[in-house]
Amino acid sequence: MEILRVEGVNKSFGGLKALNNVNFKVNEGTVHAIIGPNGAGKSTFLNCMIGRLAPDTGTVMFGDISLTGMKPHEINQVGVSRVFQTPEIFGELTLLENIMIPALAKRDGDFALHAFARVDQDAEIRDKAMHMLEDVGLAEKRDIIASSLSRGDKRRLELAMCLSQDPKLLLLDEPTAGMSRADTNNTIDLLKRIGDRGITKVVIEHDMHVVFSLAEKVTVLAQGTIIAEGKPEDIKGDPRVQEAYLGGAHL
Amino acid sequence: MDAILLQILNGLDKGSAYALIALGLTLIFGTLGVVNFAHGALFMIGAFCAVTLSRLLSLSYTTIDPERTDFLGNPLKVETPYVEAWFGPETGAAIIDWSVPLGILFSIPIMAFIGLAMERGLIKYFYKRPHADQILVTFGLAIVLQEIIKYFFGANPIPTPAPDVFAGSFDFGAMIGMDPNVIIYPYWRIVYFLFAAVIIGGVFAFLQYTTFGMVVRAGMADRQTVGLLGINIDKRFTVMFALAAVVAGLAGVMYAPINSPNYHMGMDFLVLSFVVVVVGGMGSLPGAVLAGFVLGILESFASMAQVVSLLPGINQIIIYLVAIVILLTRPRGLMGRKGVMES
Amino acid sequence: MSLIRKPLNRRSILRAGALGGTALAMPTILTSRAWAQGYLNEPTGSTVTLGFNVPQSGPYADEGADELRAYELAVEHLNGEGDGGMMNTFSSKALKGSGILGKKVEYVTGDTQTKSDAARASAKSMIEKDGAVMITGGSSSGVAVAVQALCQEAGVIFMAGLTHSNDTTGKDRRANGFRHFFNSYMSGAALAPVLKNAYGADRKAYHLTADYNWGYTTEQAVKESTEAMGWETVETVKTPLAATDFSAYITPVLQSDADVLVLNHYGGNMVNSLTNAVQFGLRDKVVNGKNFEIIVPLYSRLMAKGAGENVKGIFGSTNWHWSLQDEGSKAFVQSFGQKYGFPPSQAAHTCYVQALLYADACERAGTFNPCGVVEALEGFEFDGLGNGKTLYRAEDHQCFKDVLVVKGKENPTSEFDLLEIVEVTPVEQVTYAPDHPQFAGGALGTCNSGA
Amino acid sequence: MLGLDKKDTSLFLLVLLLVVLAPFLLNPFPENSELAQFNAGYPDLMQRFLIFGIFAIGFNILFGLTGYLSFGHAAFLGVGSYAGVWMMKLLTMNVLPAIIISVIFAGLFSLLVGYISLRRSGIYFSILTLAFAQMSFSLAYSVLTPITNGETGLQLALDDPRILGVSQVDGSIPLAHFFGVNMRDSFELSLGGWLFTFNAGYYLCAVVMMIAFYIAVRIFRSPFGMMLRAVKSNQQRMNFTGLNSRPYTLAAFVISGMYAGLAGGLMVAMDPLAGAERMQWTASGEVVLMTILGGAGTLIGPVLGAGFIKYCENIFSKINDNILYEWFSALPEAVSDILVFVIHPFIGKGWHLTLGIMFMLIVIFLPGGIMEGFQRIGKLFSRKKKKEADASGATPAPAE
Repeated sequence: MEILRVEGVNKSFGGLKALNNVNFKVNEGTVHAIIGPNGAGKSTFLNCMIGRLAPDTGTVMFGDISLTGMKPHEINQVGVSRVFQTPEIFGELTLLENIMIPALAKRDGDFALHAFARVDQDAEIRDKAMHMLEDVGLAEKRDIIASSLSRGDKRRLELAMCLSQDPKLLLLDEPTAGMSRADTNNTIDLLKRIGDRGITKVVIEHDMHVVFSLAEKVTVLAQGTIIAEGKPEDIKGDPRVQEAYLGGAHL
Repeated sequence: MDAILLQILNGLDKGSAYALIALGLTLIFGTLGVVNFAHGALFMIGAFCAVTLSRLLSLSYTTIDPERTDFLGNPLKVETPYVEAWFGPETGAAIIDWSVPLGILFSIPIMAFIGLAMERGLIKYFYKRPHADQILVTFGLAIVLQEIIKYFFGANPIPTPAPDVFAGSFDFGAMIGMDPNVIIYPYWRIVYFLFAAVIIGGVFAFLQYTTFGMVVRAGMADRQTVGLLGINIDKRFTVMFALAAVVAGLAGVMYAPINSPNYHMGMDFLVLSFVVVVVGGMGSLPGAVLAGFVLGILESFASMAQVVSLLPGINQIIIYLVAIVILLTRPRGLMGRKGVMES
Repeated sequence: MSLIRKPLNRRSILRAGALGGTALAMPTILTSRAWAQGYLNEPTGSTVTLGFNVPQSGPYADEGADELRAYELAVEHLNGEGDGGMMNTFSSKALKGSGILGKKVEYVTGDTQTKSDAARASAKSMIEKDGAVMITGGSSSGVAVAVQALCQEAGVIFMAGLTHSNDTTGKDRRANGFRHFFNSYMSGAALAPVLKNAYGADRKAYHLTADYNWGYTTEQAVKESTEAMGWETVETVKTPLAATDFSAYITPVLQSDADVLVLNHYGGNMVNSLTNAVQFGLRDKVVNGKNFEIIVPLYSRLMAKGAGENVKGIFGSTNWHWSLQDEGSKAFVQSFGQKYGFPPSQAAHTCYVQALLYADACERAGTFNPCGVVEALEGFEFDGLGNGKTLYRAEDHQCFKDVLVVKGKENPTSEFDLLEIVEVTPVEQVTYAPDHPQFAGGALGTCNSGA
Repeated sequence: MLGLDKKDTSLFLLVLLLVVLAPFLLNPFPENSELAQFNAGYPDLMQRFLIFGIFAIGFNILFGLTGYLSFGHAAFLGVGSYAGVWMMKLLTMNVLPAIIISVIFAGLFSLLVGYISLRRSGIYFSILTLAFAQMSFSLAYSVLTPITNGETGLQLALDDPRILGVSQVDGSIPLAHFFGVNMRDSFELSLGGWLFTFNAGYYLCAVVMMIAFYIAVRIFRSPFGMMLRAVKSNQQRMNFTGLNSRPYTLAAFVISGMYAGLAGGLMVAMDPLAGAERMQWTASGEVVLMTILGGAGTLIGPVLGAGFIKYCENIFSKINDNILYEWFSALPEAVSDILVFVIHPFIGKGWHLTLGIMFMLIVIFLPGGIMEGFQRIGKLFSRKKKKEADASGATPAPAE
């Protein structure tokens, strides 16, 4: 079953064509990777999907909901969460609060004037956040300020924030960029574990190690166009892909 | 029609004062990233440079004229300025008469020194602090500066006339080929406008054509990269702060004959010039100048009796109203860049 | 220890405690004594406290400083120090230089900031904290009206300082408030005949008016009195208080066919608008075959100084000027000049006189009780305080006296010698009925002693 | 207690204690001592401390939590004041309806201003709010004089209708009261040389301020408060987390506007006059200063900042040279002359200078405001204690 269907998306910046008639489908419960050389339009593509950029033409359908024209928070409310390339967290807040906020957003909607409730007495949200922190191994740091975390921890925190919303679709923009090998492996494990919860994932990634250990399907983007799509092992051998990657040093 | 032309002239004049102050504010903001609430005070100090110089030139020795009496019935003390004694009465009087233009030379070293002292002594510690802190500390400094001026010069405005040759007005209309006696404009205001144009042009040329200016502009765009090139950008920024102080000071010196300086004239201009800077777009020098003139002209139009009778009170609020409309339609002011001062 | 419920009163209670000679550690026992007090802040010790509430910051700070000098001088004289100043020429001889009612005069000072709120806060602290029994001072009508209302409410006397708006003794008059200074109506009434003599009866006037209460009443007063003698009002334009550059308002004057410009401005507004008007060559202009003229209804020497050369030959009115040659004025100028080295301003004069008048009223009433003071001041006629024979009218607590029409001096001999007196308009010409339309809508109410 | 956790409860009780005992605490000097000049325990100033405290608490909900720096909050205080005085002119001298209507009007006005201004952020937001406030001030001072009484300020008159009350009592305007308790009524307690005043109006302010403070604490600890802090921290993440930041900021803006209105209403309840100057940009700037000086984002800091500024304004401005000479009367004349000469620029008319210098010192040395000062002192003590404990309790670790 398709959960995400992108049809005929075009996007230009001035004279530069960033996306050229992109068609793209993601099946529910799968891990779908998008790869491509630098400047291929991966991030633009992602931004068009989550409402950060408006595509010039084309539609983005999430199930039977059209995401085009929706505001970021509305897109999130229908079940799409996103992990950014540089972690976007609430730096001045504690780890626990960082997780509670998305959990509350999931439960109470995009705005709720709960000015008289007590955050620390909301057992349901608190427990959920605690579990989440335990899941990503940050439980002990729950009361420290998020900006003081290491880069790897910040990524894990951001991932935990997204997961606490039990999204139907999770978009990850280079979730292991700049990580050490050990951290990368941890993250892969983590992502595999959440696979068990049946969350569909779209991963943009440079690191082929990550791609091939996670993805069930890979789409290759070059110069704004999809040049190949298929199972990881098929993609590995595709000459067009190797050409796009300058002789395929990565592969 | 004549009325409209006159109001455009008025607006250009008022606009040049706004533009000069806003230019300095933007220089400081653009280069140093500091919101300087003491900038109005620098303008005010400039005006008081003119006052001080005219006082210095008028320093007098006292003789007693037994023939005449003062208000208490005591013999009258007659004061004669030293310059008149030294250079003869006529030359001496002429020197005193020219104290405002001379004040330009007098103010440059003073303002440059104040600017340097401010940047090295205070502002430099606030580069990394939040804008709110910068506003607060420079606001405190503005209060301190204006109270010091008030302590020495009192609260009342002090008349500081332009040289006699520039006193009064002339028939501007006849000069540009219109009917005589229609557009009469004071000499000094034309001088002020031309002066402002020269200063603004000078600052732009300086930034555009000198190596120093190029480095500073590059620094405005990307401070870190320029720093990596091994150029000591901080030093240059200090100079820019001094330059901004001098620009504000000169604007003040030349403004003294238009409105008699008083200690709170800086605060009177401060809020308006901030509005000007923001309407122009934070960090944009051409924006600041453009907004200065646009708001000056609109303010003048809104003061016309016909307009006021149509919309009572419009002259009181026009600048703010325009600011609101511009900011709502153009999110970053007339020429602002994205991401400046938005968080 | 006991608690007593009563209106606010501070120093008096303390004094009661001190008189009792109670040991520091022992709580004072207050008995029904305090109930016997007739009025708020009754001085029970050997001193009486007056509150001098003047602008010390903001645009009128210099005027406030001059007012304060005058008050200090008045306190000296009341306490029998110095040369006695106007006390020697004052027609009432009740004051003996032994304080007021035998009590030494002390004072507290405060800053009005020329803001109604701040002025009231400052006055309140004088009443509540310092036990002031009278508040005086101020340099703008807004503040005067606001503080006057406060004093009425609290139950102390208010002796207004410099306030020129009709409202102070018009629609906002109060039983506890008194004004010695003249007002907009009087300016108009005094100026009109002089202007007619000087400029003729066929003139077209253009008004620029500061856009607030005082500006409105002054515009109305000058307009009505000049129209009554035949002038035509071409246009009246309101200018914002915050305006510093008046060019946008001056240039339309050039375009109109007006031949007189009336600047209903005060303070910095006046300095700037007059300077701008002269810069734009208005005074060199000839319209309808007549020389263009400028008029400043309310002149102040301190402010005229700010306008420098530009005031020369310009008509206006003023409450008092140091060059007056009557005995009272001479005595005041002498003692003020001796002490401070320069002549007093009209603000200083009116404040000094108000302090003396208050002290005198207390002496004559035999009490500091505001209601007694009100009674003593109402309908009080006096002389020798610089303005000739003067009446404190009972109906509105406004002083009626001669008004000076002045002109900027062409050849000043000193920095103080800026204005020359053109005419002393006799009091009859500036007197009006208490219910004159320009003053209608107010009521004194009854005096409040705060008891 | 009251749904607060332990720490907040003790803070709340501490504030309550301070407020109740303020008449004692603010009058530490005997009445006729030289230092009595520094006593602040008279009703008007104590009321002002609380009223501006409320104003600053409200402002802090917006600025401290969301980081949106409004430069026009004085306008809401002004609008509240005008509404309050009109209520007292038209309806009754009971202050309750006046206060309620003040809050409502200020809330509506802030809804309008906030709805428009919050379309922008950062300095553009600040300038929008400033523009609205300056327009309100200019118009109230001039063309709106029929409604606001312009320069003088809106005040009561003998011929006001007062439908539920009386226009006048024996030729006087009736006093403001709270169900019969006059706001001006005071108890006085004289203890030896000390005099303490307990004013009815002050205690009404105290009750209102404690309620306002309580609500603020609840907001700080609520999910709503957490969301506001999230706005300040990272609005982008907030939006991608499914939260609509606009209604959050608008709600915070309106709440803080209502606090300002409440302060305005209390102001006229204590002293029935509403001056246009209280809407000027300097007044808006004042509350910004109060909040930052005290410590933005802290619960009690803004109240301390408000107290600090109002104390400077009301106490330093009243010291004159005469008083200085009295203080130094015991010293030789030459010494006292020099001392007076040195101190003179900072007192009386120079109080602005003192305030300006204090601002600078606090901002330079205590970026977190007065609260940071307290924390540092607190840390100093705890460190000392720890050191002592270390010195006395710890046995030297044996070297290996």
